[in-house]
Amino acid sequence: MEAVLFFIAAIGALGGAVGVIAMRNPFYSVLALIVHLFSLAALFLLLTAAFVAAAQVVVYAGAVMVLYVFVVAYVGGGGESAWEPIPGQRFLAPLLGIALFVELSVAVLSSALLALGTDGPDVKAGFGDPAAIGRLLLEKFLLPFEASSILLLLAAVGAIVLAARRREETA
Amino acid sequence: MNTEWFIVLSALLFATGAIGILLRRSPMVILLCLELMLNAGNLALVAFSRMVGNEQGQVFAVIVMVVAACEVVVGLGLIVAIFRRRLPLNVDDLRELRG
Amino acid sequence: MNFNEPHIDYAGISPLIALTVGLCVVLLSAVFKPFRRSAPLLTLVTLGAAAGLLIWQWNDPKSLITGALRLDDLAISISLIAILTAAFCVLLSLRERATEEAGSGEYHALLLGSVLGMVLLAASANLVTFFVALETLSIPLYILCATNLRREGSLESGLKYLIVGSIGSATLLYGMAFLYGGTGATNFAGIADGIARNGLDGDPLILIGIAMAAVGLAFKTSIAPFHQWTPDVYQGAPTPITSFMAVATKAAAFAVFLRFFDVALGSQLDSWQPALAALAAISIVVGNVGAIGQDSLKRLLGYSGVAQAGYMLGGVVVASESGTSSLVFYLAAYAFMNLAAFSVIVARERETVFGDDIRAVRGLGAERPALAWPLTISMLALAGLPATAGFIGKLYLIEALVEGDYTWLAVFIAVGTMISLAYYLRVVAAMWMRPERETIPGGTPAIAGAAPEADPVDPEAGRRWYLVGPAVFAAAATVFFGVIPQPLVEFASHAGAALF
Amino acid sequence: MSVSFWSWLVLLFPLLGSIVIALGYRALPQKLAGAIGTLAIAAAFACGIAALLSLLGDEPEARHHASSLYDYASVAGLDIKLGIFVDPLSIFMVLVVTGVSTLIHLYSYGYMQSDAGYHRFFSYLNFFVFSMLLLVLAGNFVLLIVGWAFVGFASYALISFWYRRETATRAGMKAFVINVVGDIGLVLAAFLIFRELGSFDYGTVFEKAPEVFATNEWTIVAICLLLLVGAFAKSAQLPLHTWLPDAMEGPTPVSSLIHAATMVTAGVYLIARTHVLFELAPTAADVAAFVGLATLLVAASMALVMTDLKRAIAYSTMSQIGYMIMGVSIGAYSAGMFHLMTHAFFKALLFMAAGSIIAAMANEQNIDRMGGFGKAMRFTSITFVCGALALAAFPGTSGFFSKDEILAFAEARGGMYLIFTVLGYFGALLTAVYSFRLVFRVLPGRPVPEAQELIETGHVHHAEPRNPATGEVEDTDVGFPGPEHHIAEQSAPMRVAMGILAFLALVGGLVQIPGVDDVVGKFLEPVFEESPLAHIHPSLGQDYVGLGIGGVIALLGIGIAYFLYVKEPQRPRQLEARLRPLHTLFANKWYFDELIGFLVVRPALAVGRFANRVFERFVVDGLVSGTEGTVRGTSGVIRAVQNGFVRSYALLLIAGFAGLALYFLLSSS
Amino acid sequence: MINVLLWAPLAFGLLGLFLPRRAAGPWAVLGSLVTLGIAIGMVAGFDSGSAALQYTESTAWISGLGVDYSLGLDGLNLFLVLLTAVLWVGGITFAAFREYSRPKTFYLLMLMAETATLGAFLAQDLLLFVLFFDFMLVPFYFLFGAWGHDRTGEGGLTASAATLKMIIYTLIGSLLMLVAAIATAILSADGGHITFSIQALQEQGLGHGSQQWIFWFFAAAFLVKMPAFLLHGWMPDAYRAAPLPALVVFSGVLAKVGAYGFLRIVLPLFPDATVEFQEAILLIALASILYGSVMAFTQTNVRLIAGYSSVAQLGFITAGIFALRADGSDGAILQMVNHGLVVAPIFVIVALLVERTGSEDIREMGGMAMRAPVLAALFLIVALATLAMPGSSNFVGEFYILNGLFQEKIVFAFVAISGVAMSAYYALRLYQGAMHNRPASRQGQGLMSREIGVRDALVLVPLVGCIVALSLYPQLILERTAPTVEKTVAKVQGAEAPESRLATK
Repeated sequence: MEAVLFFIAAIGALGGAVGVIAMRNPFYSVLALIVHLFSLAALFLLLTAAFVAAAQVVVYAGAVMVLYVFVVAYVGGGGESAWEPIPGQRFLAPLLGIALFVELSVAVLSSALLALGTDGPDVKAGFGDPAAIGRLLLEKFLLPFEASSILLLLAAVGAIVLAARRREETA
Repeated sequence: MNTEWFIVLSALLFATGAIGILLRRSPMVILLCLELMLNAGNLALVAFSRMVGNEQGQVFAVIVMVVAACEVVVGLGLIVAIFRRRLPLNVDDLRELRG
Repeated sequence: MNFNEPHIDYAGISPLIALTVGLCVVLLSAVFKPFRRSAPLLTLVTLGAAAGLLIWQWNDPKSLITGALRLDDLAISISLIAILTAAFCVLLSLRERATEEAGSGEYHALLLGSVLGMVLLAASANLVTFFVALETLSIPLYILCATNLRREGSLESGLKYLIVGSIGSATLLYGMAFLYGGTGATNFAGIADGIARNGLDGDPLILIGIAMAAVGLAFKTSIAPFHQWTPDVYQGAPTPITSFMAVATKAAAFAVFLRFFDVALGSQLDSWQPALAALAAISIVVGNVGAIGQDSLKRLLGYSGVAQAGYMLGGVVVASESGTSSLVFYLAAYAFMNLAAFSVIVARERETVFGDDIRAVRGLGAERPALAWPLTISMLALAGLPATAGFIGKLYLIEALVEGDYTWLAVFIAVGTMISLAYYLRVVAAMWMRPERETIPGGTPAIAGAAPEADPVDPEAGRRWYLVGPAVFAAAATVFFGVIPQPLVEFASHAGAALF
Repeated sequence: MSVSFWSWLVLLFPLLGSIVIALGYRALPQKLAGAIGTLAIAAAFACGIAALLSLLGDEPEARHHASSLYDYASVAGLDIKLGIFVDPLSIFMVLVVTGVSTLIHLYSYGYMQSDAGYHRFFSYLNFFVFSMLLLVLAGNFVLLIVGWAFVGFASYALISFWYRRETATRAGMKAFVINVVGDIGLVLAAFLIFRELGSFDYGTVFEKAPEVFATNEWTIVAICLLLLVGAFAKSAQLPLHTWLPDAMEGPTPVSSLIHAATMVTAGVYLIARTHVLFELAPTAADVAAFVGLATLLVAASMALVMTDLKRAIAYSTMSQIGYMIMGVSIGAYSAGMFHLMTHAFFKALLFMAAGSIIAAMANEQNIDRMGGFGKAMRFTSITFVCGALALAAFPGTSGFFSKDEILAFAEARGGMYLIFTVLGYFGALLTAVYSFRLVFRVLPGRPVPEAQELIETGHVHHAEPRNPATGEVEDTDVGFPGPEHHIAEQSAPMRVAMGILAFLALVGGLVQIPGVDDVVGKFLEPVFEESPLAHIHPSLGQDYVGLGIGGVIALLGIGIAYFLYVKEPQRPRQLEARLRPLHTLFANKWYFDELIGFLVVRPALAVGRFANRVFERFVVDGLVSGTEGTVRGTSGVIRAVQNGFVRSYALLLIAGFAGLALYFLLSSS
Repeated sequence: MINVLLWAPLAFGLLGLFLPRRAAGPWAVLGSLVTLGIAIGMVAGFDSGSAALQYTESTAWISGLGVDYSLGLDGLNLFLVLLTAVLWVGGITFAAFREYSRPKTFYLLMLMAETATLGAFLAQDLLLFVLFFDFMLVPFYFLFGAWGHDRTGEGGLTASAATLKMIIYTLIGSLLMLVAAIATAILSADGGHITFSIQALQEQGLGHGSQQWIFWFFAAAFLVKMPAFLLHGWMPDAYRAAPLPALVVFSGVLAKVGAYGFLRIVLPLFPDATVEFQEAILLIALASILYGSVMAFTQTNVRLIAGYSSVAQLGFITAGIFALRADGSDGAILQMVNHGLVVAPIFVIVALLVERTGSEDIREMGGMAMRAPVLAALFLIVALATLAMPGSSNFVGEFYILNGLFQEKIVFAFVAISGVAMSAYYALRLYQGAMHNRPASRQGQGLMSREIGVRDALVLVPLVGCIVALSLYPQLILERTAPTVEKTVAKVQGAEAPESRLATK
């Protein structure tokens, strides 16, 4: 049962990912990503990470993607030409991708860490539920938590700086 | 379902994202590919957190989401700015700086 | 629901608080008309306060907030360097086009944010903090690079930095994931025993993690072959930001480089030492050779930054106390040398139509000695000639390398330095000597001066106190620490003692 | 007053003279400068006499004194003091040198009067005398080398005295460089001596040498051969003689003093001085003797055909020195020194007379254009004849006795040394012929225009001064023996000098008449006391037989000369025609210059050209430009990779990561 | 005392910045004179008997790195210091009588260079030596580049390009030397407290293996500086570019620093390697002698004739040092001083010739002796000293050198001595070409030439005076040098080449 779910989700995630890079039109890429995100959330659930999954859906599919859609709509997602100006890029890029994949997998599969072969220990109920995460965020990871909030602020400021409509342009 | 599967999957996603960045020229799509890579990272984190049996990885993942969001925001902001400057939305055409 | 709040040492985090508060204040100053002009001042005050609080913490190392931070002398010294650089950046940004474009408040708030990130990064002792800090450092920089919105180059550099930078951090993140997976811990110490506990010495999982972390950090410190963003971004970004990036980012990134590799991954020394040494060698060659024949001074300094990063990486490679201290010393020296140079470049950029092209400093010796001497000193110092901090820095590094049995890398540094003369002295020659046979295709300067992009020329820029002052100060410091290095050596050796 | 005190004074005066004249080159009036120069040397001569007397004062075996002023350079076991060594030999040389020099200074006082470089001339001349005295008085090999080089320099300076003459400066350079070769020989010899004996000091060396060296051991032979290099270079022996004829570019008094009377005989002195070593290395001594013989004959052969008056005399000098070298090398020390003395007299005289004639010819030196000066310049001609007689060893003249003594000694020593006697006599014949060839060509016959003018007007012929070698017009403003130059007939000092020398040339030999008296021999005896060879004495019979033969040969030679150049003046032409190859060989100086040019000069220049055009450009600069090229090339590559495409940056980044990861995977345990 | 000596020039230079432009020259002259005075005083007060360091001064400088600020005088550097002081007076005085643009900076740099050079000679701390050794280049870089002559017309380089070439070339060596110096300290300390004091390092000693590469790193630095054969590529361009006052001191002193380095550092610190590589260095030295001489007599540019002759001379000096005998090294030191004393006046004379004929080509000159007898006489003395005329102090120097070589390696001596003959040729060629004959170019500036002026005489005559005085009494230097040299050479004679060590096993 679990395996079936995993494979469905995995295919979804992967399909989404491939869709992102395959779609000519950015708009479709965005949609593909949303698919990817949802299936990822599913995987998180399989990994008993309820809160993360939720956050995934809310933050990404909810907020970020909307932003994307707006921007794409604003700048207009013109498809790009098939012509590749950089010699060898077309050929090297997939090659490197595969190389990366192989290396990473080899690293994992050839690792002496036994736990990798397991589903992990049985965990008490409430593992990864909002309470647990919240506790961690306020205890152990208080500082990163605060820092990320400042980061958000900065990003917002940045977005304004970059995208705000200048007076003379309006004039 | 043992952890290796998840990690291998995430590796695959990571690679896919990388390939995407290398091949696509629209800054928006490149941003999406970056998302892919970060999400791959997240998947790995969560998977590992399940494996080692503590939630630290999950918290990390949550924070990564925040970070990713920030990057997206800034990236989109840049795209808008570039668009405002009436520059082509194609990273290959932004190569005044080189050599 | 039982919730035991973590113990918080407010004295310890007071610098962070200062920065955060300052950030907000500066940001607000943008909102209220009367305070518009005061943003730079407020920023300086904030930086001053933070620096003061840091110095107050000097020489009593402690872990903060459940081991998220480790505020020791390494962290403090690096943070101080970052803050100093930021202060210079504030001065250089006065009347800078980019500041007006972005709005003074936002601009300085972002700057402070980046500084905050650096302080966090220098002190971070935990993967999560590490990652967040790194992003807090970078994201404001992505924005700041692009703040000269009228100039295509500025936007381009911002985008390039963002894209490549994000790849870097994604890789780093992935590596962190592996390390976490291998050890089940996120704080550096925990990782160290995790490796030992799970018997993962030289295990591929860990090693790949290390590799990815190395890539991420190498990117931030612009080590070849992960350096390619450096020249472009340096050239495209507003010059004050470039100066800030060039020095502070490197410093902070190297600080965490040291901490992460020596504390968390110290046990894997044998596997990462040679790799880093090789990277160092590569960037020494690439940086120095690439800089030859560059006409844009900022670009030239970009490449030179790559080479210098290569030298500094040597301090990480040997993973020893003297290595660390030498690296810190070199960073401090590097700060002074670079800031002197950039201050002059800013002045000339505003004074002449040549932008940062080398022609902008032609005949400077006769025209503006007060600018020519600082630039000369900084070039000689970067080239590692004696009686400058640069020489002592190299000396210190080489000593560390030889002690650590990396003499071959020391020789590499020597050879690299030799090549570097070819471009550093070219700048000096341009200032003091009759023009040699130039390779510049005459005509438009490297930065195309098209109407909307051209910055306004300020013929008096070469006399402004806020440009000449920093230049002279930095140059003076360079010479001072070249002649009386002892104080700086003390400073650095404290930092070195923090890790070992 | 001790011997050494006087000897120091001997050195002092000429040096002072030289310095004073040099510094006062503006202040001193011309005549005064000349006077100072002459008097300085005269004073030196006087001191020489004084030294002689006080030397004769002490016991024969005690007649050697060493004295030093201060440590010149003595550390690390090298003992180099500024010291002199006085014994009969050096005193003998001092007297000859100062004596002749005094007279030549006197001559120059008149001869050079119209020369703009008058002060310079006397300053140089005094300096030369100082150097020569330093050479003969030196107390150790280093100081010897110093004097040796100083005379070389003085000779250079005086040869190229008229420095606007390319020919003169080139000749000077040639002389100097060849002499440096000689110096190097001496230096190496000194090193070898130091290595074997641990000292440069004469006393020590001569004392230790017999104990340290076995006869004909290679080291001692090497030492002597190296010394010979020096001796040959200085004394113009084959094959290092080529500079001497060219040296005639200098003013005539110079030729007469340096290149006839004194400097060129330094080699003879050297061999006599180091006879201790040479007797330990008979092989080397024989080499020297044979070279002397060869020089004697070759030079004579050239003297036969030279048409340039001064050069002809120069070759005769070479050949006479050949005699001396031969003499001292086979052990006829006193005889050799004796010939040195007499030769100084008559050869100096010949040059003076020649100078007077050349001046009258307005610097024309070609004897084919001369004639009839017998009537025109009586005094000069008489002295010229006296000199020629002595040179030709006419019975009774000084040359007659001195030359004969050498040959007789060779005969007495017997064995292979008879060769020297026989060929020596053949040389004597040639000598007689060429010396009187000059006489008969120049003096008798119908006066040439110049002579005619002199007879009629009493004025010396005026002509635009031209370089006899190249024929280009001289610029006389640097001083030049132009028409105004003085001939003996018109200048008392010149006459005095020539007169005295003529007298000495005729009767100088009477101090050494076999069986009658043996002044020189007795005087020098203490020096050569311990040497076995010095005790070989030809029997009276041998002596007189030798004298007889010598006399006959001299007369025969003069006769031949008379027959050829007076009775049948067309004969020489026919002879030339018949012996064409021989004549060309002689006339071209046996092609020695060409040989040296081919062996040394051209290769050196070729190397230089190669170094300059090829090596420097392609290797040395190639090193630079090569590295520069590679660096710039790499830089080009790096900048090409930096192509501005963010995607290719990303590519490189990921590639780098992949590489790094690969490394780590491979290194994983 | 010794500190004053070292820093006086720089101090004067800096003060000079606050004076009016016209005063800069005289002030600089004063500065150099003061320095000379101090130097003379120290030579006078020097205890000639002892081999030990005198006037020592030592304080910790960078205690963290074990670098001390320690100075001292002994037989090795005593007269080189004096030479430096003398030549700088000459160079600066010469310059002071002429117009130079930006005079203040010019003289500041000149005096800075003097301090740097003195520092290199005085330093008794390995690292301090390296530091000054490198720093010497900086002022000369500016002097050559900013006040030099462009030779693009003659197919040469611009001043800045030429000086860049020089800097890079010479810094190759220096930087490797820096590494080597540090390695020396660390390896010989092995684990213990790191010190750079030359004395201490001598006592600690160094393993044979590490000596080998360190030796070559140092050798590289010194050989380039001299410059030695194959490493002299920078010399022709730099010499043609340099402004003459700077060139006077540069050629007169800086080359010696290299040779001095061998004596001060290489011999005592790396004795085994020294013995092992003796032949190698000797070969280089011989090559320099022959090549330098040959080049010297084919050149037509007077600067280059002098330049290549220096190559040959330095070859002799090196050969003398690497005879590894007391007399060889004594001669070498004497010869360093001598060569400094002759090459400086030669360049002054060259300057005068150029002013008179407007050309640096010897073929354009000639016949000058007529109008300028005094100049000719001075030139003649210098030329004779250059060719090591017996009786000159140079001869004594070469005699000692060659004697040392002869007793140690007879074959090398025979080859080396051929250089003497060649030197005779090129020195006289230079003299005659300028002073004798008629100028080949018939416009004949040579004829129009002026006599030497009083001002230039003020520079030239004292220098020639030094030459003569030294020729009369070379013992002056030798006796003060000998004790220290004995000590230094003894170190090497104690050492043995590896093969012999194997033999003993």
